[in-house]
Amino acid sequence: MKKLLRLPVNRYVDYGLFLVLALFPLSGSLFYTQLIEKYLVFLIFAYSLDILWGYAGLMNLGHAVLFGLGGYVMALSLSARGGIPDFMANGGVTQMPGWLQVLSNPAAAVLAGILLPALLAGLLGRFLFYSRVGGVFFAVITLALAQVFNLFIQSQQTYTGGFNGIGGLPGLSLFGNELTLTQGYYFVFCVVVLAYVFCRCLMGSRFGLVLRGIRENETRLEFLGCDQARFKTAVFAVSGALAGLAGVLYAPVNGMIAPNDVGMEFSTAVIVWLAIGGRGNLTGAAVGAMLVNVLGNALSENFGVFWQLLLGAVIVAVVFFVPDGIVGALIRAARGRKAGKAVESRG
Amino acid sequence: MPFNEVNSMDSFLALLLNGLNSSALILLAALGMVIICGLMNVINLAHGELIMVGAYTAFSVTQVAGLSFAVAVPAAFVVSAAVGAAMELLVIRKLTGRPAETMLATFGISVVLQQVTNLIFGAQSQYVAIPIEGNLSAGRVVIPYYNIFTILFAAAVSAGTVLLLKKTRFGKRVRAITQNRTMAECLGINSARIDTLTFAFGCGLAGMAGALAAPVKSVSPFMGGPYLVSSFMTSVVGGIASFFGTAVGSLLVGESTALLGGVSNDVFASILVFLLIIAVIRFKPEGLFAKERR
Amino acid sequence: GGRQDTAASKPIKIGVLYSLSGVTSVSEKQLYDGTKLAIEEINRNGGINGRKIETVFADYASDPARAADKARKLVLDDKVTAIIGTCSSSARKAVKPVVERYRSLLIYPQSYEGQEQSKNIVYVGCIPNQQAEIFVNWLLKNAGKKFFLIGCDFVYPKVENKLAKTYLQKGGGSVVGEEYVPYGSTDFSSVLNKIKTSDPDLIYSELTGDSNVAFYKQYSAYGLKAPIASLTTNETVLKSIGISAAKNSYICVDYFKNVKNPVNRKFVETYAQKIRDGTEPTYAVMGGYNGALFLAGALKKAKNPEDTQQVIAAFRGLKIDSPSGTISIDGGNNHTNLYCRIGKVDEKGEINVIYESKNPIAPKP
Amino acid sequence: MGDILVTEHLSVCFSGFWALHDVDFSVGEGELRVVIGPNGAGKTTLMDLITGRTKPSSGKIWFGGHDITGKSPHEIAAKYGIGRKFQGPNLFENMTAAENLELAAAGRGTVAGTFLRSAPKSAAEEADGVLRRIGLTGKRGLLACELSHGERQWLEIGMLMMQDPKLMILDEPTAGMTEEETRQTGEMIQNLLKGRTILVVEHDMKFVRQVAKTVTVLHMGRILAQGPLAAIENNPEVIRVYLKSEDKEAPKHAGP
Amino acid sequence: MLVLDRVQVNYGKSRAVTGVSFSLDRGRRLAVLGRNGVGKTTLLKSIMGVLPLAGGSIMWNGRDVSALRPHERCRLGMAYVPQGREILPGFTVRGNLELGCLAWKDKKRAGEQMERMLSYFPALRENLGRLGGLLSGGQQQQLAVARALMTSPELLLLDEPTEGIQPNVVDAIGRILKRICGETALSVVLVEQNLDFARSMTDDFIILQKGAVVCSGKTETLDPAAIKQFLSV
Ligand SMILES: Nc1ncnc2c1ncn2[C@@H]1O[C@H](COP(=O)(O)OP(=O)(O)OP(=O)(O)O)[C@@H](O)[C@H]1O
Ligand SMILES: Nc1ncnc2c1ncn2[C@@H]1O[C@H](COP(=O)(O)OP(=O)(O)OP(=O)(O)O)[C@@H](O)[C@H]1O
Ligand SMILES: [Mg+2]
Ligand SMILES: [Mg+2]
Repeated sequence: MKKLLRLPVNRYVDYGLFLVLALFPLSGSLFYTQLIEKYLVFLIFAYSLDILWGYAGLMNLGHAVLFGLGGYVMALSLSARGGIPDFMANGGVTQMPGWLQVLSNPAAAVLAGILLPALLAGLLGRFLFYSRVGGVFFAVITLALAQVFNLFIQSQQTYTGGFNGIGGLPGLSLFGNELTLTQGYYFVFCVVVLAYVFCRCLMGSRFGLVLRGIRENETRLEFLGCDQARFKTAVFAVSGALAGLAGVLYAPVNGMIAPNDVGMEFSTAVIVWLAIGGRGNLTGAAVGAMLVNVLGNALSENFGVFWQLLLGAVIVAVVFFVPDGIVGALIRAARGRKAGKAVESRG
Repeated sequence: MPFNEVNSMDSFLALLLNGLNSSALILLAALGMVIICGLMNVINLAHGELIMVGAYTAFSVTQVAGLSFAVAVPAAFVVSAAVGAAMELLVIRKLTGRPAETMLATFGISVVLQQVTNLIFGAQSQYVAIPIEGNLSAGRVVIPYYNIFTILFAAAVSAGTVLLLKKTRFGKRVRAITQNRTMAECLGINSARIDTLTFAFGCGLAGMAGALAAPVKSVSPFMGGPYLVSSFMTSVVGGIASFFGTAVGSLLVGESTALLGGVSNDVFASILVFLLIIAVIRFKPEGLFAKERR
Repeated sequence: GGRQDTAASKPIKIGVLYSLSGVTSVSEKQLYDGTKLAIEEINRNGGINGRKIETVFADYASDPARAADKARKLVLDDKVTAIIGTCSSSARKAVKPVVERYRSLLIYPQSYEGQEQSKNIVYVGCIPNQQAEIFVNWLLKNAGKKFFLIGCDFVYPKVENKLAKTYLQKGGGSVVGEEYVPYGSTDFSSVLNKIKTSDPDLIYSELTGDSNVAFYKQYSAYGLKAPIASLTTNETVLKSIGISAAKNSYICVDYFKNVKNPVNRKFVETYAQKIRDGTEPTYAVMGGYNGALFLAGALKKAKNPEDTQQVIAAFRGLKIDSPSGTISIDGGNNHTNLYCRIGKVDEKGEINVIYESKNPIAPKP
Repeated sequence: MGDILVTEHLSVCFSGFWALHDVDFSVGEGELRVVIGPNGAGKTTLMDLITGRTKPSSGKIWFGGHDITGKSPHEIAAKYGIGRKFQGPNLFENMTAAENLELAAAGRGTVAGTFLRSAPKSAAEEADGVLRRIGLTGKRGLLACELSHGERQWLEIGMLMMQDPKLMILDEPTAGMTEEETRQTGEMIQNLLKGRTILVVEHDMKFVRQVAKTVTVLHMGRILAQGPLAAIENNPEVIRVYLKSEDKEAPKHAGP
Repeated sequence: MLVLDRVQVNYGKSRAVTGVSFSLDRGRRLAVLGRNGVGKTTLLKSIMGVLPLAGGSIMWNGRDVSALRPHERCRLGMAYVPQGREILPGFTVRGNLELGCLAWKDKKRAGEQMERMLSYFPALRENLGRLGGLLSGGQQQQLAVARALMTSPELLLLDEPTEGIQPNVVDAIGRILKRICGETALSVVLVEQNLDFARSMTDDFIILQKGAVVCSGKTETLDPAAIKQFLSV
């Protein structure tokens, strides 16, 4: 009990959020349950960026590439269930390519959807971090990557459905049985909780400490015998795997995937979630992702044309009044009360 | 990917000239970015929208008010600079020393600017007449007079900017603040005022780029995105605080897009150019023309 | 009187799904205006057998995934009988599984690349065989044989150009170049160079949005003379391009403002009165308008206008008097029999209709 | 005892400027060596070369019999055991004092090795011990950027203790400390000497007198003199370029 | 004349300077002594205006400057040599020096001033064209002192100016400062750990502890007991 009381504030927020999410399907609204299910997937995606940006300080402006890679792998797999998918047939493909046959095995697709983004991130990290590309330069490269990936997806119509994306995908299924909406929701919810626990443990370990060291002063860390490039590559790969996992879930949950989901726009969207929620504490990522999406959905209905204007204004206001994000501000307030104690956001 | 052959010296020359024109527009757009990003360490994601503001100013001045394009260009500078100054005074200033937050704030501002423009003018693209018609043609090589004007204009503006920053007291103050704000203040420099001026100047340049692009590109609320990306890339490839680097960077991006587009297609060319940029940064992690550091 | 909230006087709910924000908002605003005009008109004229149509609007901000969300909301939460909306193929494809799964109905008002059919979607816009085939043949006869094909890099232009090539082959024309630019690209220097080199008689274009506008402008600045023939340009786009760059170009769609018939005359008047933003009716406006008219017709025809299945059945062979002529839904494929018209831009920037098909053309998706 | 650190013909050139020129420098195992020399003589540069921060233009560096020329900093620190305190404090500004210390020992070894839930208990205890020794126990939860200059210097030394290297390099460790603290630092350094080699760069001659036996003097990128402290202090060249000003009117330097 | 009246400075909610008062006459030199972390730097920064006051006031030449920004105080004749040098790394040595007199219209006077500084600090003359950020620590420290003097200040705030400087240059700096003080009635506030240097340089001293003055007087009378009590651990 005492231990529970001594927890940092943001943990309460985490637990509260999970509680609400766990109970949500009881509300009985089919539409909103499905919507929130999708946002649950976004939570994983937000976590994956938080360990990269919030902890290690690596701002990835093309994070959706990793998400999209997972998503496209899964979408291809799902769409290949019933033989050659439409877009391929229209492109003149008459025989199912070998790799697609492999992918049509769901287990293989899940594995590939997680490992390919991890591999891409790992290779990119290996390629960049060892030559000390960092800061704005990392941001620009990832931005360029998002553009390349987007163009690539759009230009390979035959294999990716091009601009229209891959749609009409079947929903989540487990061992061959299609899940009902509620089952699917709880399945995704469990994966989110697992991802959360994984991230929290990882960031609480010495690995997390080193990452924050990298964010603060990476050169100093090198003179303490730490190979910062290796750590950065590792966290990039882990983040890639998580983002890939989110993508893998997204394809069946959303029923479709399109270039919109992999380009700059979606990448900036995650950044905005983290900015509004707060970064470097996992909680902010979750709160930001939920808040922005739920509000975005609600506002777009009630405010028509004005809702994007409002979103822009809200971003400015949040940055302005609570620069550490909502959760950051909360932690700071709590810290003000019991000053001097080491705090979650830093630890 | 199949490559077409460039079948003659003529068309090669034409490609080069086209590339030069693209480079000039990129350079104009990137200059403001270099000033704001390189000198103030602010990553301004609303850069594209300031270009848009300039383009809309050109539209309002020439089509609505019916004045000449020669008025539109300085007007675009003034209007964008005013928007920039307002941004700096109201938002950026309060976020000094927090680069990530500043960036996010500018992102928010970019969305606001887009939507406000959308509300005022509508989403459809607006017409701005080309001020100088006609073109110079020699054999296969065609170059519109307006392109020549753009190239010269870009060169002149860059030269002016470099002179302003390298030779004048204003420039020295700006650079001093960039490097150590507190210390610059202790040496008697009014950092607040200089910040506003610098930011406004950078934004003004962006606006001017917008005005120049308006007659040949489209003028719409969402036109800013591509400009942002290309200015961002260009300034980074050149080495963020280096004007010479930016010039080279824009030549690199403009020419390689034109040449690759010439021998292959535009989609493939853009992919290649992005990869090229990634490679440049990989092997020159601080940009092509970075300063030595200790 | 007392409350008359009986089933017979309760309004009928339909969903209207367009992006008034986001990158595709220009076209979608036109679709939206058309739909809005039609529904106002229907309600003014007594509605559906005395019942008003009530619209529930949703904005999907040009994001296909969001379009699917909103469609789900309209169907599940608002319980609309049918949805009219979406503009891009990607958004339609995103909504398709939703309406199919919940056995609902989507009226799709925009022209598109074809190759699709669904029991739950009614397609009101042109598909390639209603436009391109006639256009290409007409151009071959009247404008020249050597074509240069250009488009943005996505599905619609590629399909259109593929078809254009087959028609060209049949008609004895040739393709001297084919180029695609990234979606949204506005720098055409290398393309113009290629056009210059290949010396075509005609540019056949499916560029869209900003790319389209920038292309016309740069093309004319380079002093190139071959006329541009487009499937995507309309009255609104022409304004942004400007007369000097647009004159002498060809456009092929199913409807122009200058179509001569009494229904259209009245429509153009109403449009000018109601939509006071200086725009003119385009084929996109007409798509939105026709979609709503068809829907109203089907609602009237169905016994129970709230039973979506009956409404779907009622579409078969449905005929309306539209400003673009008397048009009808094809029996078999849920697409629409439409007129094909070719316009040429004159020195004053007006589109003169220089060709009109005698009868509506049957859709072959 | 043999020499643990040896440099051979070590030179480094920064765009035309020779900061070090043909330096043959060696330190015996278990020795405490002080390096002095005028500002800009190349002392910090020498330390940069040894720790891999700067790559030499020519020459070789040997440490414990291994060639470490051109190796990367983290390898030199982790594999060979060379630790360093920088001339200006160089800390993890937004992390607490305790975390700074923990980090000093955390990043070595494999990535996977750090995935464990937290550092071993011993490391935390060790950090507490070090905090006590450097007198920052009361400030363990303060962020490094909230410490005063002197406190930050102490924290740097603490990080070195945590790192526990074979060769410890201290670049001006007493800058900004009171005389009393300087004396303490001197004592602490002598305590730390047990089982390791230490290289100190300093300008404070009082401190140098306290700790030094052998002194190396650098001047304009070369070794000007080397030997026992007494000899160095009487070396006229060293006096001219470093210790005493030429100006005759120089006021008498009060002091012991 | 500089008068501090119960000056208080906070970092967030914690108070680093808790009420320091002293006055310094024209041409006088004051040493501020104290152990690490007692608030010396904080005090100096607040005099220059880099940190805002939480309470009290600062008068300079009869004018309340408490609310002025650093650049305004600079124009009123204050100059600051910060702890940690704070050289502008991307400016050459010459550029760094010129910044000191950027506001001057008179080119010739600026040139003379520059010449004077270079003769004081020959190490700078050798490195005139190199970037400030490339200099060694001690060279940067010399540059920081010279840069502050470039503004021809009436009040010089020095935060541990001898840190990292070779012994003979330390002597030289002391000599130069004295000379300038003699010539121009420059007042100096010196924060220093090097007691010998502080003694030789200043007329008066104050000792800080926990952000407050605990002892003050003439430097000559600075006795070993006080040193032991307040400056040793
Ligand atoms: N990275 C670098 N680039 C250019 N010049 C450098 C670099 N590092 C050092 N120098 C130059 O080398 C010379 C020696 O510098 P170093 O820092 O080694 O001196 P030092 O002996 O440590 O002096 P101090 O006692 O003042 O710290 C200086 O003139 C400096 O400008
Ligand atoms: N930015 C800051 N935020 C919070 N606290 C700070 C900050 N800077 C300094 N402090 C605290 O204020 C106190 C006084 O610091 P200050 O730097 O003024 O000390 P000092 O007397 O100059 O010490 P030193 O001799 O070590 O330079 C210290 O305890 C320090 O922890
Ligand atoms: Mg040094
Ligand atoms: Mg201090």
